[in-house]
Amino acid sequence: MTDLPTSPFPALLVGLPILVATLSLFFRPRGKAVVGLMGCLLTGGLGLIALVEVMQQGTVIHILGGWDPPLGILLRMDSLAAVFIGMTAVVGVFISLYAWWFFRAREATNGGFPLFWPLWLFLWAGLNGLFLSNDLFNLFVTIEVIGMSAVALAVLSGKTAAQIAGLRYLLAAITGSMAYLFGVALIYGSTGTLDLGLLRQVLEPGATTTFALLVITLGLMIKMAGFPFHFWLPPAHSSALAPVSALLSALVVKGAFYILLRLWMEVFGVSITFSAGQLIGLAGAIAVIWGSWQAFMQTSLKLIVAHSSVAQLGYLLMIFPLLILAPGVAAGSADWLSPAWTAGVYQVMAHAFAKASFFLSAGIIIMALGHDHKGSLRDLASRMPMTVMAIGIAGVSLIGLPPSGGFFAKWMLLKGIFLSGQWWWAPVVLAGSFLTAGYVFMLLRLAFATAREKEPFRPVPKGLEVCALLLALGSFLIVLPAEYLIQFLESSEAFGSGIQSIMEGGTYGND
Amino acid sequence: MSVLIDLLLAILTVYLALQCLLAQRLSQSVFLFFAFGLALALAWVRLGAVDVAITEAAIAAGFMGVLFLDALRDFSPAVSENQEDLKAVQNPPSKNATKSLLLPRLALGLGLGLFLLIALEAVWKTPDGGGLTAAAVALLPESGVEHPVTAVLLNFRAYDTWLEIGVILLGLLAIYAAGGINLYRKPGVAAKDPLLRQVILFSTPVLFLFGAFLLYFGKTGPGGAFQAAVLWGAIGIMLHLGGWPVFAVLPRWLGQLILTLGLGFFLVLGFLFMARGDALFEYPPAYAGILILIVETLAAISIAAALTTIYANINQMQEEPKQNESTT
Amino acid sequence: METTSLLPLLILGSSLIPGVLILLLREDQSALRSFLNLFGAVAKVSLIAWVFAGYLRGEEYTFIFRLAPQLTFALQVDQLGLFFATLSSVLWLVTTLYAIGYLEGGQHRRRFFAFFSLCITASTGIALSGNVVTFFIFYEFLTLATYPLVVHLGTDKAVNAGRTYLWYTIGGGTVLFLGVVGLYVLAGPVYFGQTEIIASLISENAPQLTILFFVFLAGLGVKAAIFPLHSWLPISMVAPAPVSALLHAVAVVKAGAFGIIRLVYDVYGIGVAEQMNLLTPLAVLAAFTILYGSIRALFQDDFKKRLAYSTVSQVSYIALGVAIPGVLASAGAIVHLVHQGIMKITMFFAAGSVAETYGHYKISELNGIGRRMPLTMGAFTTAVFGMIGLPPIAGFVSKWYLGLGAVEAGSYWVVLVLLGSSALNAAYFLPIVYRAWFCEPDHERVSRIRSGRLETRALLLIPVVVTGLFSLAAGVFAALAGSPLSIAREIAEKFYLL
Amino acid sequence: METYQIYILTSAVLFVIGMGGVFMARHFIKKIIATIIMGGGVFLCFVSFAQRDALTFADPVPHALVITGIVVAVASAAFALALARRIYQLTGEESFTNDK
Amino acid sequence: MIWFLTIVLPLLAAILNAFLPTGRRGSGLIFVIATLPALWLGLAEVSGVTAQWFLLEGHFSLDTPRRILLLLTGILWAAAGLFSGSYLKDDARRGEFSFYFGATMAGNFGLLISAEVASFYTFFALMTFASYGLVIYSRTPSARRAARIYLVMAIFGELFLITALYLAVQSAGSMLLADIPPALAQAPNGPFIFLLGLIGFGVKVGAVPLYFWLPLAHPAAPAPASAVLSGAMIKAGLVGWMHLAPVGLVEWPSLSLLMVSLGFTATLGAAIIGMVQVDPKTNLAYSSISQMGVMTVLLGIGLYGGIPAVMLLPAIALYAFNHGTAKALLFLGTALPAKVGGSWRLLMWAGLGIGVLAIAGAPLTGGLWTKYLVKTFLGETTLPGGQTFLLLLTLSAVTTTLLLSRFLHLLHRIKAPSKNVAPPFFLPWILLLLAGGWWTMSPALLPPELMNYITKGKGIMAFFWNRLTNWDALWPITLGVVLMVLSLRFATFNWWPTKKPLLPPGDLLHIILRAGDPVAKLLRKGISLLDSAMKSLLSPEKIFYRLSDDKRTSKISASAETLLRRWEFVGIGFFIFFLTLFILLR
Repeated sequence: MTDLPTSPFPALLVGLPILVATLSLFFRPRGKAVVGLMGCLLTGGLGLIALVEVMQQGTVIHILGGWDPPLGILLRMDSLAAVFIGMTAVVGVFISLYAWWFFRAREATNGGFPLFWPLWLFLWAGLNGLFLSNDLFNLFVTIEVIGMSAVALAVLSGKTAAQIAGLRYLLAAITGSMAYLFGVALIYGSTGTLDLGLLRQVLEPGATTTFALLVITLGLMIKMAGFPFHFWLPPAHSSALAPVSALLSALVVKGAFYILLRLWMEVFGVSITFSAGQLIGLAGAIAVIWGSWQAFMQTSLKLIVAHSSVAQLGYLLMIFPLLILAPGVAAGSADWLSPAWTAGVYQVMAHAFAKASFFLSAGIIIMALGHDHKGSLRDLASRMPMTVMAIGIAGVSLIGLPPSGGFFAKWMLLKGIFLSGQWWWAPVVLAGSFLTAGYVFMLLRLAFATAREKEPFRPVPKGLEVCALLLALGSFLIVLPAEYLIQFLESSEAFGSGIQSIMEGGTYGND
Repeated sequence: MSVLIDLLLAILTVYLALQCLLAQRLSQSVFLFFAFGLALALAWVRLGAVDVAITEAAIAAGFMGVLFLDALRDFSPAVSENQEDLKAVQNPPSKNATKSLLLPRLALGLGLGLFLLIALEAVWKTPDGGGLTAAAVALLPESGVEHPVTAVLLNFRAYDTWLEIGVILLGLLAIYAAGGINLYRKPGVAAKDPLLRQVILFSTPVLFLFGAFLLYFGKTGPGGAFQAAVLWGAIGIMLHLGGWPVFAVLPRWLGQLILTLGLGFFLVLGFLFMARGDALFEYPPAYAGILILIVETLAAISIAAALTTIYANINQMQEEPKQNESTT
Repeated sequence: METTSLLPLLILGSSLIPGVLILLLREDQSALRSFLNLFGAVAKVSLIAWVFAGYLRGEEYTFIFRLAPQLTFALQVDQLGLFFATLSSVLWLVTTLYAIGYLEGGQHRRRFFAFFSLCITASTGIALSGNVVTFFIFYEFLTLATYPLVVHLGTDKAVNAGRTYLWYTIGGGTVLFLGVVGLYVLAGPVYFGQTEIIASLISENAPQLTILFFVFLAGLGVKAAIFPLHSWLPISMVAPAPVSALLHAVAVVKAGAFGIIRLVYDVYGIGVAEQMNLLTPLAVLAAFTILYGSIRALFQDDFKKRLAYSTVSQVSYIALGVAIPGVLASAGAIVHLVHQGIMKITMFFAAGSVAETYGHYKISELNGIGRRMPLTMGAFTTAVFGMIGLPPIAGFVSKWYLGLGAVEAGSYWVVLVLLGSSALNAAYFLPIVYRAWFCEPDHERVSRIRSGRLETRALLLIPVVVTGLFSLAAGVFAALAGSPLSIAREIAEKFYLL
Repeated sequence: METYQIYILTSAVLFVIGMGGVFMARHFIKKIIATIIMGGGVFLCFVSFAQRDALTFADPVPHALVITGIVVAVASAAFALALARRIYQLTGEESFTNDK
Repeated sequence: MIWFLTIVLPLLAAILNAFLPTGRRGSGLIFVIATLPALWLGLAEVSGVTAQWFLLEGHFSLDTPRRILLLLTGILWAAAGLFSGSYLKDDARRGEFSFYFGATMAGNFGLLISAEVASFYTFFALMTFASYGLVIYSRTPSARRAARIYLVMAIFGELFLITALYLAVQSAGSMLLADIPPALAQAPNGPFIFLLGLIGFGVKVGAVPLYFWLPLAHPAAPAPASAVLSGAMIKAGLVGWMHLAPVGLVEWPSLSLLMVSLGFTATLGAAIIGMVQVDPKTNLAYSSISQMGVMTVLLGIGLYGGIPAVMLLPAIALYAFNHGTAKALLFLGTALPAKVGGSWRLLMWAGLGIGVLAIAGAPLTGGLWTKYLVKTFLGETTLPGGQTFLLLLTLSAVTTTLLLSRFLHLLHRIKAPSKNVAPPFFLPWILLLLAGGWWTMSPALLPPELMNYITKGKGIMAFFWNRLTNWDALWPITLGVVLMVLSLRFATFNWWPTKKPLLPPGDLLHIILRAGDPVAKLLRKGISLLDSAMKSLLSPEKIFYRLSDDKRTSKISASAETLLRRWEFVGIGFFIFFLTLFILLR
């Protein structure tokens, strides 16, 4: 563990945003925005530099306080974390730029929401911390930072609906965290360590481990709005301010997924069964169908987009069954692991870009029209072609049409599905695409329709539209470096690994 | 004998928790919550976790309790009945509605029961992992403090603690956000009961000293930044209650400085040493003790300020006129 | 495979770049827009001609970009692809002219022309794709690029048509996606022409291959408008005439048909397909579609709708030809790709011109239109006879090869289908011709929307005459070296030599 | 039966009670209290292990974790309370009414 | 070059004349010029050419029978073209007429000079569809009806035709028409292919039972068009048959008998039906059917073997030649009685008489010649029933005479102009009379060996002055004329209809329509039912739209989502998920 190169970046990635956030509190609203934006650009730049650093040096670590685990905390930045951080950086920078124009445009009426900036920086720090963390308890703290700042951002608009949704979100988040923490407590009790690397070596299968796995999984499922627990997501995401919605759906939910994936892959391998993976996959599959269908049935733009997040997160869960090898399958022969991992990573990235763009576009529309009932989208294509373009491109990525990132992810997912022989997931992937196409094109259809009556239309800063469009394009551009990226990711320990399923009933309760 | 006490305490805790949630009146709930917190604090003491006990009593039971109490003034002013009961009286639910509620509740109960059984089995069968006591003991001398909990908090796992201070500040920001208010609105003035003011005036220095003691003592024994901070925070709250809105008097920049000092200094210090080539939050063993003390003190001040401000802000919400819906 | 050339990319760029640039122009910069459009179109035609010449000299043009292991974006040039690309680019040039004339003074022209260019980019991309996944990429790209064109008018009808259009095409795309992934999983990256890969799998994975074939077919069948996946086509008739023309003649339906050709000949290989008995169902479906489309066409009064159902019917000729083993039928299928294109585009141009000049949209309004627009309707009539399969027009040639191929293969029922279709073609097309030339105009209804010296705007007239002449020439000079037929024959012969 | 065992069982019970409260309680405040009870259960679990693993003194790490945890939980709860009060002020609602 | 000019010139003429304004002279001349290459080819032996660029490789060449027919066709088109030039000079739609006329001409020439399937079919189709414009030319309701039936039948024929060609080409392995008869003789499905061709071309020929469009369509066209329709174009079908028939190579008794019997049925039946018509052109149309029947018989006996193709086919062509010129003369003549007055009428009647006699086969006309050919071959054939055929042939001479006398009688009823005038188109008519007469007399058209075969080497003059032949030819005609005169003289026998034909023209058509009407209705209903069923049922998107646009659907899904958003249900979900996962992890 300690033989890996040390780098200051992990510490900076968490420290700097919070420092800037703290600093920004001293400024007046306008200054807060300036400092916040600067901080965002700085953090984004830092994230990208860190990504490059990892590309050059391989996995880097930062031993906080100089205390080795298990007593101390280790920040570890492997290629997987680096990619997530890099993604957060890019998406974050664009959303920040958008937010800058967005809030400036409404400064006069709403005061410009200066709190956005420190909260967003806190959120960013939390995300970076989460991706870097190698410690179960520290993960808890980071998800709490993320959770609180996310809810705070979600209620920032001050609207009643947002606040009710925010409270629901917050309660769900707390419940999820507590469940997670319960699992952490049990793990600590049974192993005496919190460090993921050590845990992998010392964790023994047994009733406690299984239970800990259960509550941790469920807790994280709640936080990432996995299928039966998606209840908080659509209202919260849809009622927030546009840049916030973008942040929440593009980045925040991914955090919980990231932990869940890492814990399953790196820590709890000893007690995971093939069929458990199937259940997670099933939850994902239902989420895909249900979320897409619900999105299809919604009448307001942001609700559509929010429900769509539920579905898109479902795809993420669907890689779990592929990563667990049925009893008797040798890890060496499982050639579907790499595609499945690629699918997961790409789905995260593609969704981050596309959904961010989608929400930002929704924000533009709301700014222009004053509301986002889908009926009012009529004739938008001629009034705001760039925004419609952004929606179209982002939507295409969500659907998974080539050559978007979403396509790449679905390609890899399907490939994994076929290679592993778990063909029953394939129809779900397709049905999901199909339904997604349903709502995406419902929007476009309206955008191209001629307006029945001319609604008042406020002009929107061009910068907003450019940000949304660039993000949408980003969801396509991520495919270009795919080969290199996969190669890079393969240097991470987790990437491409699978869990050997324990034999049914073999090891449970034999203590 | 001690087992019996523990058993009784355990049963009491569970009972209080149950009652707290089952209580018909909200005020009952809140009081039971106080009691629950205290019972839990007792349990901490029984388990040898005095630091935790103090924190629990001060923050979880004390601070939260005060906030809940304060909230009581808000909710359902006339009758403290549960909302659903009130509504049930106002418009009697149809048979279907009750039925539709009953079944899910039964299912929930069943689920909870099974969950409990499984959870009990799991905790019961937890293998002995050994903990980190030995490691902590071994490294304690290098940490610069003598109290192991403080060592863990402010040195071994300083990162967590730093983040946690951040969470408190974040909580404050979040509450601002929840209020839909701007950061720069100063807390208003509360009631002015002369007797109360006297009591508050009297107790302020006492609390301050006790807090300082706890803070300093934290180096060697139970106590530390959080505990001190709660006491100092209590001062702020009481002053606020007494009509001396602390943060209203201070210049804005000062208030902000106080709020952010703990977090900021902690981090800047960490960065300074990092610039030297060390890791973040790595203190040279020689100066560790004093640095930790400074950090702790500043953290305590900031936390106290944050708690005060939180209280003040939450408290103030009710007085604020219904804000015009900001159209987004 | 080793040589990499940017020329294929340049061919794509010749329409992609104008498309993007047009999007950046202002709505009122119509001269510049037209210039860009035409420049791109001409550039594309010349580039393709250049590449074609190079190809005939034996040069290889391949562009490869690896996205991931086993996932390659590959453009390569082969005869079939060039054949299709030539068709696309030439008709694009013509249609661009037509569209400039058609949309003169219309709304949203920037958007229209931009997507128009993107659409042809996709079409050329399909033609030049070197492997299945690249094909799929452009196949879907095409769906998207055509959507704004279909809903261009923005009326409720148009928008609803767009909805149906998308449901079908996206559905087809999704299914195709499944097939593509399945193929990759089973056989690895399959480049077009590497039929030996599938052939080597046939002994072990026959059932999977069979299923995959039909999955592919279902995916491609949507665009090729094979029954029961054809409904989108008549509905998307609400689009402006140049779009319908391009959609029906070149871009969309042809993409499907072209895909089927690729699937059977270049992926599975005709030998394997025949050996596994995959072709009979395709033949039956195609045959049914041919008759079905014709019957439906009988009942349409909307001019373009009738043409659309006719397309449903006609495009299936290609599938039918593919499904009949034998050089002749294959050549017929491949050449029909072009012949149907030029004939149908002529018809749509004519329909569009009539609608644009006199406001007639229904067949019942067309009485005597031949007198007023003799050149337009003359071209239309030529195309009609071609469709029926009368010589010496292009349609005859393909039908002749198909019929002969069917006889050669012993599939006499196919001949019956062809005959039935011819009869039905006559039954629904000749009334139009009859009305146009032999009925007296209802005088009170005749009012010309735009007046001018010519029978209609020059830009509407020239394309229709040109394509009309094309369809005549493609038949009359069919035996000439370099004619569509001769190329198609060469392609088909290659398929059977492999 | 040792002390920690009693408390460890208690911790599970408290967690379950808290969870039940989160799901079943109607009033915002009760839900918030329920989350704190949940947290209490979890912290009790930690501290019980600390006591189990005690040498000369109890395991300090869980203590530190719990202190951190409590503060975090309280911060969240305070935030939740603020939100709840705000909602009540704006709408007069004391519980989720399940409309969107 | 000349081969292409044969086709291109008529097309050019068509376009040129289409732009010639009404009332301008010269269109007739243009048409005549357009026929010159064809006439040249008909007279001079020009070796064939190959046009590799044309269609599926075009080959153009002629053999004797087709040269004869080309000559006939050239003459007829020249005469009809010249005729039309003045006949329709002031017609408002002359341009249109000329266009179709020229196009038809091109088709007619083209199909005769084509030596391979594709171009043959091309020009056949061109002729068929272009002549639609001629049939519908007058735009009267009856013309429209006739045109419609013509078109339907034409397409019907084309379908059989193309099938026959597919099969024939496939079994021949070559597109050359010359390769087809041997291939059919070899192929096991040869008779079937020929039968298809028989039906396909039979439509054009007007063979029983496919003739019914003919009495409607031919009279509907203006006189010059009728002339070429009945004189030249009708022979295109015959050419088609000749291309397919493996004469002398096979012994197909049933097909042979079928053709012979159908031919005689046409010969006699059509004559009888034609007699009871009241329109002279209809009468002539039936006569055409009747005469084509004779040719059918001739070809039919060829299929029984024994008679070499080089003998039989020129003979048929010559028969066609005679009939074509005479029939064209008569058809053009129908336009005359109303316009020709005074002494010119004498000439007119003489010409018409010659035409009638030629068809009937009177001595000194080509009719005798050709009838003798028929008789010879009927006598030679080994087909059972040869004597009966001879009898029937003789009988047909009687009926033909009756039919054509009836034609003259019908013309006679037309009121003549009182002045002594001849219309400008009288001249072309006379020219045709001369040309037809002269070429009929000439033996040069026949190959010498056939000539020898017929005349038993005695030379042509011996044939013409054979008393027996003349007598054999003369008595049926005399009988017919006598019968006609008698029936007109004596009122008791005069049951000739005057206003309404006893049998409506296109006799069989009415039966078919009567019988077919309910079937057609049923069919249409069925198809439209099918159509609507397909419209509603087979569009999955419609079902989906109905589902997704339904208020209830959105309500249900919204309430389901609301349910999932309730904390209780979240809890239930939580525990279900928990327990399932728990069980799965054990």
